[in-house]
Amino acid sequence: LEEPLIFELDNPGATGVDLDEPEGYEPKLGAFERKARIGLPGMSEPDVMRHYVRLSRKNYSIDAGLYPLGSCTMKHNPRLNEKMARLPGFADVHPLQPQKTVQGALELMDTLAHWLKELTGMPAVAMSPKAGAHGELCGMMAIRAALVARGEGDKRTRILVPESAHGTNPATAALLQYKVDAIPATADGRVDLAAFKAKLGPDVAAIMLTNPNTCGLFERDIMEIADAVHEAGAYFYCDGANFNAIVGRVRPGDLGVDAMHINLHKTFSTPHGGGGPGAGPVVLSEALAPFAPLPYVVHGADGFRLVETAGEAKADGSHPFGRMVAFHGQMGMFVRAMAYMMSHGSDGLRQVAEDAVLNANYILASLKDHLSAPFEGPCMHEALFDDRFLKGTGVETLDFAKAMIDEGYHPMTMYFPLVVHGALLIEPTETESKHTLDQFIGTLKHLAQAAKGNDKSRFTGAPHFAPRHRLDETLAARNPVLRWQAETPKQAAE
Amino acid sequence: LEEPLIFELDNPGATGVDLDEPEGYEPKLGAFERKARIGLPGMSEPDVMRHYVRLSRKNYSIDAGLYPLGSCTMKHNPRLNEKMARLPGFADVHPLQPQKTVQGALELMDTLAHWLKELTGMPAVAMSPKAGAHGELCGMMAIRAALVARGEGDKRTRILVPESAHGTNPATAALLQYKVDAIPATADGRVDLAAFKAKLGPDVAAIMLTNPNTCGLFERDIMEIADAVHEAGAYFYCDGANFNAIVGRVRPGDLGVDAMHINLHKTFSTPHGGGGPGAGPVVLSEALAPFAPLPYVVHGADGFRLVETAGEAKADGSHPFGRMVAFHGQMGMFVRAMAYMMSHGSDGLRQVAEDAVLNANYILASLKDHLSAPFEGPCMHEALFDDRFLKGTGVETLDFAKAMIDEGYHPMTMYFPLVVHGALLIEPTETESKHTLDQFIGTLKHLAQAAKGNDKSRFTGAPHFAPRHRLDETLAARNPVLRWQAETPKQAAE
Amino acid sequence: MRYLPLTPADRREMLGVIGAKSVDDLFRDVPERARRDGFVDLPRRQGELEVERALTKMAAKNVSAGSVPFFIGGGAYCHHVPSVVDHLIQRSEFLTSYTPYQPEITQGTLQYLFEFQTQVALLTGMDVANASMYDGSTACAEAVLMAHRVTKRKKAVLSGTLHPHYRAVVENLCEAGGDPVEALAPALPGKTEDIISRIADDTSCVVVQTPSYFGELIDLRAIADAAHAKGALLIAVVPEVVSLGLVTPPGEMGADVVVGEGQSIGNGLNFGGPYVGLFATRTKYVRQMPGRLCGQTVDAEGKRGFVLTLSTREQHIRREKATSNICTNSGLCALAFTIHLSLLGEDGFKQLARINHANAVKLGRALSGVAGVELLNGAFFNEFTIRLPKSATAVVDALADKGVLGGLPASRLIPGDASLENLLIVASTEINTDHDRADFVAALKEVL
Amino acid sequence: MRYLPLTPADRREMLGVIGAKSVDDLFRDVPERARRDGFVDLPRRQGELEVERALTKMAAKNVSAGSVPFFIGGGAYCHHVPSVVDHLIQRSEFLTSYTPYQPEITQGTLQYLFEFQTQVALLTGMDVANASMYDGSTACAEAVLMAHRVTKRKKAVLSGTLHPHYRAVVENLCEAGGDPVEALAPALPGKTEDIISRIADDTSCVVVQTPSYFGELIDLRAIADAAHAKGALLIAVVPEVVSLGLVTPPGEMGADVVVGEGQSIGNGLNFGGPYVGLFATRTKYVRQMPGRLCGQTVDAEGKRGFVLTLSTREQHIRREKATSNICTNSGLCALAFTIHLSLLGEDGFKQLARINHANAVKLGRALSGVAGVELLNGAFFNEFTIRLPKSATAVVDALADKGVLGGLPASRLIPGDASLENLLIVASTEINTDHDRADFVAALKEVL
Repeated sequence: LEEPLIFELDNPGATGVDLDEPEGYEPKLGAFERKARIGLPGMSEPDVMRHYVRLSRKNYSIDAGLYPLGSCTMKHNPRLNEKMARLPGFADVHPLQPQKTVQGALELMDTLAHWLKELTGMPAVAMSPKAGAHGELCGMMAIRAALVARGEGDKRTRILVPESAHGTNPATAALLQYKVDAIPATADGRVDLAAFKAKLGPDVAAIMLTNPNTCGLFERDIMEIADAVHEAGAYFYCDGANFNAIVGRVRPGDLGVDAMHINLHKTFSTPHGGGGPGAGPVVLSEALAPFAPLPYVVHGADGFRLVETAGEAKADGSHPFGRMVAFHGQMGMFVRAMAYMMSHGSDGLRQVAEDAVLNANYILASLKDHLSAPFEGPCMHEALFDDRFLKGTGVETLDFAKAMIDEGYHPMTMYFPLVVHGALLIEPTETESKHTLDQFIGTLKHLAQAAKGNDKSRFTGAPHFAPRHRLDETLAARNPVLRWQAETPKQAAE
Repeated sequence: LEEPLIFELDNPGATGVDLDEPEGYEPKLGAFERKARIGLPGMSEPDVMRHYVRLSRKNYSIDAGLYPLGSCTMKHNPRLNEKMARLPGFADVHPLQPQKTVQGALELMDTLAHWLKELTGMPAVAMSPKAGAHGELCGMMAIRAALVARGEGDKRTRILVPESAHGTNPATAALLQYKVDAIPATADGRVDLAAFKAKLGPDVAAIMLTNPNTCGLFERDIMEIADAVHEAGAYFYCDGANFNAIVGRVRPGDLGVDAMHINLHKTFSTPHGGGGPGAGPVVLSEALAPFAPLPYVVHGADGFRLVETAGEAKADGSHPFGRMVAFHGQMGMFVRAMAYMMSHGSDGLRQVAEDAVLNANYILASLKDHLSAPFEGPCMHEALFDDRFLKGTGVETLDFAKAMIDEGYHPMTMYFPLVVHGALLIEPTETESKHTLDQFIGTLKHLAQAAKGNDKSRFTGAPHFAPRHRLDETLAARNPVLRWQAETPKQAAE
Repeated sequence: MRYLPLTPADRREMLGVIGAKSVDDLFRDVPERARRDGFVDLPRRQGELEVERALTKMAAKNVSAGSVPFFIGGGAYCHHVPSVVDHLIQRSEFLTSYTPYQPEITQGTLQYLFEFQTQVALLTGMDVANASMYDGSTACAEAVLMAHRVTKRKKAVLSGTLHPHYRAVVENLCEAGGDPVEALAPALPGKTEDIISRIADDTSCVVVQTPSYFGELIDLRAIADAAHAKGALLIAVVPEVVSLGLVTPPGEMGADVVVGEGQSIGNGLNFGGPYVGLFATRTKYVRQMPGRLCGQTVDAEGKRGFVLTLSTREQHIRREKATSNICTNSGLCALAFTIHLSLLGEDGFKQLARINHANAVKLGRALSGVAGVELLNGAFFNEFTIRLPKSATAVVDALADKGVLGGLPASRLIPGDASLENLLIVASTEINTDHDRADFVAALKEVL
Repeated sequence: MRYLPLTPADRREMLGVIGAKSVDDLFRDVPERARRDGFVDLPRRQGELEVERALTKMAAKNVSAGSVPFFIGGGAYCHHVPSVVDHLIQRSEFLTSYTPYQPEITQGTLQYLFEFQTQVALLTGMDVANASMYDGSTACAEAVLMAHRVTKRKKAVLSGTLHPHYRAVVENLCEAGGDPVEALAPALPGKTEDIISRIADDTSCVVVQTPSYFGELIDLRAIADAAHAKGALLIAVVPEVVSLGLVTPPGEMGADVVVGEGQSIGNGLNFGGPYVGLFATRTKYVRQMPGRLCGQTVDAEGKRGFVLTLSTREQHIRREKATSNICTNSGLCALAFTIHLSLLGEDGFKQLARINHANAVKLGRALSGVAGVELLNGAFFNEFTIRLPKSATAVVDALADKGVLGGLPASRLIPGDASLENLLIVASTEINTDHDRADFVAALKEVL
């Protein structure tokens, strides 16, 4: 069934709220009264409910099936976290209340910070970034502030980034006006140590490295890289998107990392919500800690205190580089992540990494003879395949992935990382059972066989059984229709 | 996709809870320790979540579409009600706490009772019955107690019930060892007044009447019926399942009713939940009030008091006939119904009845020339059709109803009431918009046309697009398989 | 009004199609003298904020179990329900669907009912279970009526330590049919009740609860043998289903019917309802069972599916010949039960039972240590009875003033029996901590 | 562990398939000296009950807005969110889905984003909007960067009554790129700020907030004209989206970009996050916009459908040439916004705005009646500034002790300016009752 847009369901005069006319209304609006109709549709509560329930049913979700998107860490989202985030003491608290009335909120932030620091082996954490990319920006700003503080701000203008990096890495560096210099990869999918060293120099500000990397492999030379970076007077930024592979087992601080963002919505299970909100706290090394942005929480004799202004920070001996965001960060996500961490504990978190890695290796081992794997195992939490197994079949990575939809699965990450041709990157996470993995592996084997068996139409037209067939993305970009307008013909709103 | 049973998903050792071994465990179980394995499957939380989310997606629901089941009053279930019922002060209160610690709970019961009494124009209400049929039983027990009290318990052994009654009516009468005597209907779908009066006599204990009746019609002679019943020394039980048609506009007390149950899950929107829980408070006339069952709430000088024992009741001057249920009734449903009533208010509730009746008449008027209507309008909150329009098409009521599933609708009530051949009983309720009704009417017109146009296979095989095709109910009854067993072959658990 | 989609314009248009001048026209069959023109004498509509405020205020007048050291049982138990349960039962597709009369589009409901029936059968040690009853007390009364049908006898014999409310509900329903009930006087825990001597040739069933009203575990084996010898059925009542994780199920002790209250698993206290009644029996009695049954079958394509079955027992088909007048069940509460039990699994459920028992044993020991307090039970699960040196009602009242909800005075449900005056029935579950116990002991010392 | 499905048996079996002896084998690429054999120094796993207890205890140390007379604004507002909103955003299909990169199976997300974009465009009076930003402050900073791209200039001029946090975020992001920012000193409400004279040929944009930090409604028309005359853009900042139900939208006053904080609709206070940033602009700037965009298209069968579009602006395609490094947005908060606004509709949204304004006017009148208190604003929506006879910080502190959360001292976010010392910024929404106002006035009289 087609579901119209709310604007097409407009029933003027209907409403989903009951609000009384205010008594004794005497406006003090000056000349600013809005005159024209806004154009919002009228709908009753039952109509709104049904519209969004029906829309929801057009979505795939982790609660309904495996979501094997590499690099996205789509794991189970515990409902305890949701319940805790909705406690009035957390959800219904204003960021600018007097601090004595929010001691529990500050305690939570402080406790979460402690957990993040312990898990990463880092001495400081900036809590306020609102997402992974925002955390990257924060970490790189701290690096820049440190460079500026030692008078090398103008001198160090280059950032080294591996070819396989997430797009956010170069985009972040560019935002800060750095030049991005790509490091090539070796045949075994890792940073080319020699090439990297050759690129180091007095104009290098930092390296941005993902570890485990986006091929799902652990950078064996990471400590040597860190040492070389530090020796060259630069800093080591680590992209923490793949922290799920090592949490509780390996501490980035022990590897020589200076800054790393943590995606609470990946490693610590705050839900992705169709694209956010996320949260991206950044852990910082001793060298970068003084430059952490405002605000931050300190624990004094009379309770917790939020340091909100540069003046207060100065009194503490810090030199915050500025402010990333209004208020104090994604409290709602902090509560969820805290509930998740407390539930697992130090033992459970270590098990998370082990099971995530075990599940990925199980997939790699089970499928390497059916699909094609560019690199030898063991992998970490992701299993990477390329499109060699599709050679000559006329089926492309995209088709293969779309065919998975017809089998009831969300596709894996496609065409990323770029260093592999026609990449298929699978991240099962630790919250999938062996039973589920076996079914998934069976389906992929079956599809690989079908592709090799010349069953091409099954792939090129896929998906056949989804709410929509393939959508014309070119049309969308060429002639952008970004909002509903009364004039728009109601094309398919049957 | 097929979803296995939880027992087929068993992963021994997996668990969805984390419970520590108790310290210093010293059992005091005597000889009662359970030795054998119970046989419960082991599942992690993500696996349980996914299993039930997937199962849910095989269900139709009011939140996803019109649910036109006649006599069932499937209306919108506001989420405010759910939120209120989950307030710890209501949800996390034990029925046997000291009464001073539950004054708010007793206040809610008393307030709800007040609303029910005002809306029905009756002086008393028994709150404890757990469902409509349970309320019927309660009402009839009160009648019997009143008859016994005046020494006519053994003398009055007959109950008059119209042919069109809900099955619960005769079943309830039979439970109380009454003889059920059916009253015939007139050609216009109402109680045959003359036939009814002829059946009255000194052995009649009560009449059980539904009003509006199950044909969706108001019993025009109801006050004459009530007078005749009372004159004959009997009582008037009214089945309140259809109260939605008249709430706020007509008070059963004004019609001469002695007892009527109220389905909170119909009229007052507590959700049906796949078959319960419901709640069936019973309003009682002056004559029956003293016999109301235990417990009940009274409001004294020092707050609310729950009368729980016969001794206390006696001190109050009441003569409760007994107890329907442990504890005090469906508190969770009381809260939901209360939130619904307060939201509507006296004005909104009257509008409920008007819109429910308007919606049904709109359907009747729009479809009477396409389907066949056995009775002239106006109807009340339900529109009744029979199968004359299907004559000669080879399509039966059942096929027609099942074909609605393929159009995205839940079927209407079929083959009830029995007084009409191949009945199709449609109750839209007041929470459907004109837009939705127009679509629904269009679909029914279209289907009626298809049936008349010899498109038989569309109907006899229907549904074609549901999670299951027609199920073999005969097999299920002939060879009942009522539980999973380890030996059961996993037929379709592909 | 936010729940009513029709606008005045809609209403006018629809009246036009109908050919009516006004809505009043549609109500013309209502006798004139019963028509109300104005509104009933109740408050007008309120917005969500206002309703929420008023009800929140009412709720705040209650002391919630989770906010204090809490030890009340007596047929309803305070347990922790995992958050997944409440999330899932609120899914629109479960919450707002009707009884699954159209199996093609209600397989979700039907499959969980089938799972529920299997779980209940496993827990109780019986062959089959139905798809739930209103609660434990009505399940118990229905079991007695079923025993009447099976044995074609009319007289039930009830143990004196059956929950007094259950007894009242059984008596009420039996009296409705004119059937006699013989109920024994309560035997104190630790003392054996001589119920066997009451079983006679006209006895349809014996009803025995374990753990009893006083928390005592009861050996059913001899009673079952005696009942069977006389052609009567043994109905076992389990008020606390968590006990079945640790104690021998009635099915293994000869019970013919096991009924119980399932509230403890998946469902909150809710001031007494809604709860979920469990009903299990032997295969041979299936066609005499009350309530809804879900069965496995196949669809037209041969795929496994589930349907409501044996509905020829039910009122909507059989009318006055039905086995019961029951129409609604506790579907959503049964779902909560099924989900919670799935989360627990074999190991978790047993562990939960062990924790409950361990906490009760610890509490019993702690309270026994208070001067003048005597623990009466021989064997118990998570509830037991203590004798106090003074009126239990007064003690509970005084404890409540100190912020401890310290149990159920035995006399609250059985008034007028002097021997019960000083008895306090105390329950403990996984929610209780050492701290709770210490608070209870300290408060008790103060009020004694 | 309840979230981890693998059992020890599973793990053994899987290692066998992999051909590894142990899990340690799989971590062999980790340098030996970085491997940790034991656990990190943190507590062990806890059950749901224990976690819930610990966090509930922490939450109870905060004073929640709903529990007291509450009057704080300053960029986050306490509104009533209908229960439907929270129910719907918790639907598994919304909550646990990813960014809609596979449009065939994420039409649910894509369609609501399209609805959201349309709603934001309508509210702000602009042509197009994106699918949300992190919050209002980051939306504001991104708008400045966009103005830099559009005008190919580097210098932003910020109004002195822009929310100080927004100013800080803009400055931080601009400084990152080495771009200068000129920020004015705050003008008190009622006084006109001379921002027009600051607009020069190198000005990329002027950023003005309305209602301002002090709650004052600002006339944008002359500023827009002046900016356009110099080739600069006007960026309007709306911290309280509910104001758009009553006041002229910036789009009608000449703004080129409107950014705002959408928290007030559908989203709770959450101690500052997550919130939802609104970003709207003119069609001509679409390809310079930051953030995600959802567009309408057709599928292979010609049916209408929605996709993420113009992603050539985004980092995952453009890498270092992207318009922004943004990856995540506030999808779920945008959904909450869209649902709440759908419930309100045209009439409800306007009525909500009227109630907010009426309550603020009443409060302003009541507070002005207190001796020594002066209301400074000329025109305002639901927030205004009063001058107290003493330090606002001390007054707020004393009010909190009396159970009233009575506003934001202007100096908390702009420390060190003596002229702001005694200014208190006070907000009032639909949640405030006459009773709340009376409590506030009474408490204020006591503490002054």
